[in-house]
Amino acid sequence: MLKTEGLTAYYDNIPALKGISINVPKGQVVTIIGANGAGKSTLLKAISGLIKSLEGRIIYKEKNIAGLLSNQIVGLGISQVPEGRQLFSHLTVQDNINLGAYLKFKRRYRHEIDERIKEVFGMFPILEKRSEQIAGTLSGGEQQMLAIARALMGRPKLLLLDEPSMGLAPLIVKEIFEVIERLNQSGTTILLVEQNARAALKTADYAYVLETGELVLEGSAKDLSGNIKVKEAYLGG
Amino acid sequence: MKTRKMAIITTVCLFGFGLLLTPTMVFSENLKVGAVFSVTGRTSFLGDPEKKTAEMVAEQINNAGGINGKKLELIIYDTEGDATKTNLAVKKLITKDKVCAVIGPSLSGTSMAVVPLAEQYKTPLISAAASYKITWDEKKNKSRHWVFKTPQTDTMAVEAIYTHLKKRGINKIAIASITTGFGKSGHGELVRLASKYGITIVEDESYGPKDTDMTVQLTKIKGAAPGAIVNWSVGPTQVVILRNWKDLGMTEIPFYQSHGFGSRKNIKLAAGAAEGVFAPLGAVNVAELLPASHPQKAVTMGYMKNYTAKYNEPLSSFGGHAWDALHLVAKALKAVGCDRAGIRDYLENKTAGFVGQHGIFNFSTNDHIGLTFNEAFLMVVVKGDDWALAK
Amino acid sequence: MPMEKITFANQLLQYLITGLTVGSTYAMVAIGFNIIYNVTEIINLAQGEFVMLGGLVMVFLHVAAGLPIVLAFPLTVIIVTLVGMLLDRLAIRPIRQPSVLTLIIATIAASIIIKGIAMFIWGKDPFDLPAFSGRHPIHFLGAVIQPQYFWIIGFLIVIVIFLTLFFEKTIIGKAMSACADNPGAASLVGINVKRMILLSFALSAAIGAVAGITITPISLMEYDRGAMLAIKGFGAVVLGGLGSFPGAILGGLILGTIESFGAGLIHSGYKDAFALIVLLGALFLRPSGLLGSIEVSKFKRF
Amino acid sequence: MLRIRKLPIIIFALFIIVFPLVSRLIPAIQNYPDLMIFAGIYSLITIGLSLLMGYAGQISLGQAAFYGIGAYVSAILTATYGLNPWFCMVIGMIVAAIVAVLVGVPSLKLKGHYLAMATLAFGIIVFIIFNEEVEWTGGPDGMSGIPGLSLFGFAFDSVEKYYYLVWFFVFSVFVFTINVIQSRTGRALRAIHSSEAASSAMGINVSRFKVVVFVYSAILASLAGSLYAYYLNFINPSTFDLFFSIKLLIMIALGGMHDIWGAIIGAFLITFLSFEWLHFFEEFEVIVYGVILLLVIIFLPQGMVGIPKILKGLFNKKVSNG
Amino acid sequence: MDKESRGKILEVEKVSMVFGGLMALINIHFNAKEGMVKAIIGPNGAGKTTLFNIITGTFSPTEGVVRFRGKPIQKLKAHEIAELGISRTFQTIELFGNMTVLENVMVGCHTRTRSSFIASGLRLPHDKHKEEQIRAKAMEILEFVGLAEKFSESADSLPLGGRKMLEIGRALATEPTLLCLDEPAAGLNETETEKASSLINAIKEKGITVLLVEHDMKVVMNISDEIMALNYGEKIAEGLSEEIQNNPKVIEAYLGSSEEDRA
Repeated sequence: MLKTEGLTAYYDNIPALKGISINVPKGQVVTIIGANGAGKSTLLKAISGLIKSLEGRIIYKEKNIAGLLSNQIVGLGISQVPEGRQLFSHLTVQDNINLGAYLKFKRRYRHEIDERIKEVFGMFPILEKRSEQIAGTLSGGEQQMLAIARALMGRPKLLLLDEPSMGLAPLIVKEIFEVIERLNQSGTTILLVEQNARAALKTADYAYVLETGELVLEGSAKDLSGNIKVKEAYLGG
Repeated sequence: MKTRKMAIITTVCLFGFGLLLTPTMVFSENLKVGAVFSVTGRTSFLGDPEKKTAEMVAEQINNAGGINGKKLELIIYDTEGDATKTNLAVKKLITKDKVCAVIGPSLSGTSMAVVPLAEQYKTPLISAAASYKITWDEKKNKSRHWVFKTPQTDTMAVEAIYTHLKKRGINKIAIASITTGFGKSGHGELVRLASKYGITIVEDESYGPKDTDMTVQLTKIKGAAPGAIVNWSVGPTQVVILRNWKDLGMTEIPFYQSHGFGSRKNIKLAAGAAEGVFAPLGAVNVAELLPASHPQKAVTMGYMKNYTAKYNEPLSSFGGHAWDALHLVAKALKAVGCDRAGIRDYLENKTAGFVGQHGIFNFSTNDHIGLTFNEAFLMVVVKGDDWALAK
Repeated sequence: MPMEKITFANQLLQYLITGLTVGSTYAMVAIGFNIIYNVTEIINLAQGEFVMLGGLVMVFLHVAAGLPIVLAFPLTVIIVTLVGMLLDRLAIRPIRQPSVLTLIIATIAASIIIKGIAMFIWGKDPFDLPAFSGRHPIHFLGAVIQPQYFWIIGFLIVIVIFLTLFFEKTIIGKAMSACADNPGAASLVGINVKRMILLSFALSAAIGAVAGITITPISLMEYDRGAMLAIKGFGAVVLGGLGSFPGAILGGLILGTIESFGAGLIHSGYKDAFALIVLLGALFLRPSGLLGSIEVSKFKRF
Repeated sequence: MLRIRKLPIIIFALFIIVFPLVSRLIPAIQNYPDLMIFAGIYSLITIGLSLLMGYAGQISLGQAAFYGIGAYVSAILTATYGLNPWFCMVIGMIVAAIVAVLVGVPSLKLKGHYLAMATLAFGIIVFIIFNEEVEWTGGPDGMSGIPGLSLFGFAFDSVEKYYYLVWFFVFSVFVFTINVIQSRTGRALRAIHSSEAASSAMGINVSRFKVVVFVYSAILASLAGSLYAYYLNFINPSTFDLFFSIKLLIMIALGGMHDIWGAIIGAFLITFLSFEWLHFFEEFEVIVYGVILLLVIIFLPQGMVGIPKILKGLFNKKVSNG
Repeated sequence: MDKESRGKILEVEKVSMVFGGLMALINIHFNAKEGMVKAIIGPNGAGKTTLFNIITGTFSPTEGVVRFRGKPIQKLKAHEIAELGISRTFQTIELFGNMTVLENVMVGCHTRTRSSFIASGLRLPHDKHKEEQIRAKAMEILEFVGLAEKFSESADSLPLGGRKMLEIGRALATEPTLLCLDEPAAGLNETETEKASSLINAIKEKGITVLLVEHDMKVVMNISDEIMALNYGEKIAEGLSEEIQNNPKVIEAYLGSSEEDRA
């Protein structure tokens, strides 16, 4: 579904990614693990169009999308749940959710949107309770759910998740991963960046290991969980 | 990326260019006269006609063969009405451009900022601003040696108005004035001279230069029921207050404007509200109304025709100040050449009876204003969208 | 003297009416500030120039070129709107590292340029525009009102209702607010942030033009009026609370009324100072303006 | 790390000393020392403002008021009461400091645009007072008869003498300010700019530091105002209006606000642009001024002090590409 | 100091906090003994950070008393509390990004030094000498948290792990006796997490009391002596680590039922 070929990305003329080639097959959960500052988030940002100085190609449905603007990329069915949630914190929960379907609103698919809102509230009942609250006042877990809900409003074919479990309580982390699994089962392809390598490898089908902007290892999630090097570096022995 | 780089280089070059952009000194035999007017900025209504007039006068003099065969070179700097900028400009005119004399600045404030320079560098200065303090040193109680001025003072305008009020038997007035230098200085004179003319001020109001509505001030005035309103301002406010005056149904109370009302543009802008309004104006504003026998008839008519022909806009009274100043300097230059002390002495002693736009000047050792209110002002009234001499 | 005597009560009523009418012009400018602020969190100090342009372009089209008012009005709004869009394209969008200060300076620079060009085109004299429905004042309990003021207040009400509905009820309005909140996230849900900013500049320029057109018949208009209007509008918007449309109106009306009563009852030379002292007092007591939400202001950058 | 680099400061000092001597030899720039006096006076204000805005991150649109307070206190006390000018200068600084405390304590609790509006309002109120209290200040026509400065019988009565006096003050204030920036105080200020929450968690009394810097900037502006009054022997309110406050802001932005050098460069550039160089453009002067401002903001967001960095960047890129 | 307070460095008594009608903390009562590591756990939004903000003076509690070494501090401002010896880190790292690593720690030394505006402006020799001392002390602390080599880099350029360490270092520079760490391991991978744990242990060994908010139960179990669990602003359990881990209320609200799922 999504492929990158020799992707290099720059921050202030310094390369943060060096020739990354990954493949995300349709219907799978692919995860990228690695240390802090390895370039995991940069990779997601490059795919979703938030980073402009790029070299290499990003192939989505046989088309190169490198260089497109982020708002155009959303239109193609790629939604990102950014690191740190990035909600519209002074708008209400309902507004945040509505804006997730911004492009659909523009095309006047009112019916489809209502349906989608129902679905999303079904997935996260707590959000329906808080729908009139200002998003910035939600707790961390609720904010993360709202961020996912907002991304889902665009009915993405490919969902990019950046550190969804960061700073969340164990119980919530569990819930979030359950949601990811459920989404995947309902046909959404997922590219997951996670610090919590153990949980990520458990959920994912395939995994890449990133170190200082370069791919050092890849393989099925199962293989990698058993890999000694990975164990040492990311799973704490 | 490339255009950005280019633009950065251009920006840097612009500054470099600025550094190099220092006027080259050309040694010339021209007679240099410096001028400082507030051509732009909030008081451009003064400096703009002054600059245009000065340029026109210089051109006329040079077309007529110059002064004793030499060209009159006019160096004009814009002060933007700013004291600092005026100070710098006058110092530059005196020390670097080495002019024979300076005319301007346009405002009392900026004039006061350069008076010490004229004295310090011993250069004659003919100011185009109103305040009597410009030429009169209050501490030493005598005229400043090097400083003259051509406009009528506020004192004269106030005297003209008060005399007219007395004639009509009005002795209770209300004042409205703008909070700028023009208004404040007029206001000061109105208050100072009131008792001398037996006039009581029953209400004293003011407003800002960018105010859009003076209904409140007029309502207060209405409550005090004065015999007349005297308004001291320039710019759009003097028109807006007239409209408010009419809207409030106060036309029963006679309205006197200051000499700043001297342009027909104002009558037009008032859209009918100016009917019946009095103002003390210089001969220059009402040239065509003057009887043929009037001594200023010829010069004012000439100036009006030339100015309107050249710039295609109605005359304002302020340009006349520059006309008077530059002609006075030219006269002195013709007699004594580029000799600063000589010019000063000539102005003080030999220009008596000079017929200018704003009156007939008679400078003397202790009078560097050279005008009295009787000849400086005519009381006019708006009638049928034009000026008429008031009785 | 045949003229009827004015009572103190009449005077007070006149102060109130004048204060409200002058305040409504401040409110018009304040609303323009809010639109751009709501999308970019920038205070566009060139807002006053839109008002000035609205007045002068209208004078040019209606008085000089002789177009009828129904034609000249929309045409003026369109021209000023285009200027607003140019302002965004040429002065705001090219800035790579926006901070409050750089943006304030950029808008100041733009206002200097617009003012300079206006001076070049129209000269330095004030211009008049005929009032929309004559100049016969309306008398009301001993006080008078210019008919033109009903136009100003009418437009104000229409604009506020339109804007409140637009920002509260439409998805485009919400999307515009989202841009101010978090531009990165906005583009991640498919909002074209740059276009939204352009739209906000267009909208606020259009409203500035309407303000200019409606106030010129009362106060005349000249090239350097913009700065003063901008300052008063800025005061109104801050007093009311940045970003709040009802706040902008409340702020404008309060400032206008204080000025008017201050001038009428205390001292007219200090009327601007009274208004500003009240403004300061209000800010010290409520640091986010009268109707600004403290809760929301915590999540704002500027 | 902000370490003092001595070389630029020495070059700066030498430049100050040599400049009038050189300009005397070149007719085209012989009036430049006069302009430099004003550049110096403005530098005093911008140095304080740069510390306040660039380092402590607090915007002030009312700095002209303190400039005016210094000028008017000096003018009134000398011209009306005949006191010693140096003494009046100190009184002016004390008055400015007191006003700064009174205004700063409540205002500096405000943020962003609200702080901008509060300081703007303060500036306008002070301007209105200068304008309206005609008996004290002479109103819009201003005050004249302000004496010049002299020290032990040595009068600073020529352009060159006053030039050295002003730049002596600028240089001292500059060095003093650089020292402050590199001290505990300077670190605390930059910390406040970066995160107020973290600063107070580190034990920094955030509101006190903001007020201290505000007072310092007010004192410098007041000093500049006194120097202005004694040089021109005349002052009027329009010198101290809102537009001057904005001009100061422009100086800081143009020079670069995160560097004290930027304050001086900005003051220098604006003085020369608005008083000398742009004269060439006559009626277009305003437009050219606006365009230059816009170009600098767009292409040199760090101000003029950012130029070496950009040049270095261009150079490095060329090297790595080639 | 009365008898009861002895050995208790921090006492929180009946503290409640209301935000716009919302009860963020309800009648919280707990204390921390000198030299121990006390962890506070609970789901997001349970009020942990609010509690930290009250202890460190960002907010004043709506009700209740906070005592530090027997002295009530709930009315004091943040910088005054820092001076008394309570320091903290932030959940959303709040470094001084425009400064170098070393300068960040030097700012931390602020409370323990004095210098007047004028003295530093005149660069008096005394002041100069003090600066050198601060520098040396800051380098020492950087050594301790393992960032000495990066002292001249800008704080923003460090990776997340480094920034977290630097925040702890900066807090240590204020010479606290009570250190409040808000999620020191969030966003770190397991190796980095282990480093953080051992750093906290080293801090404890220096005799500094640590108050710890953390979701990573492995960290919590490894280093804390006591645990308090919050849920919806209320204390649901308090005690030794093992007790809490098996407390059914805590499991239900926070940990989830299955041991093996814990990540």
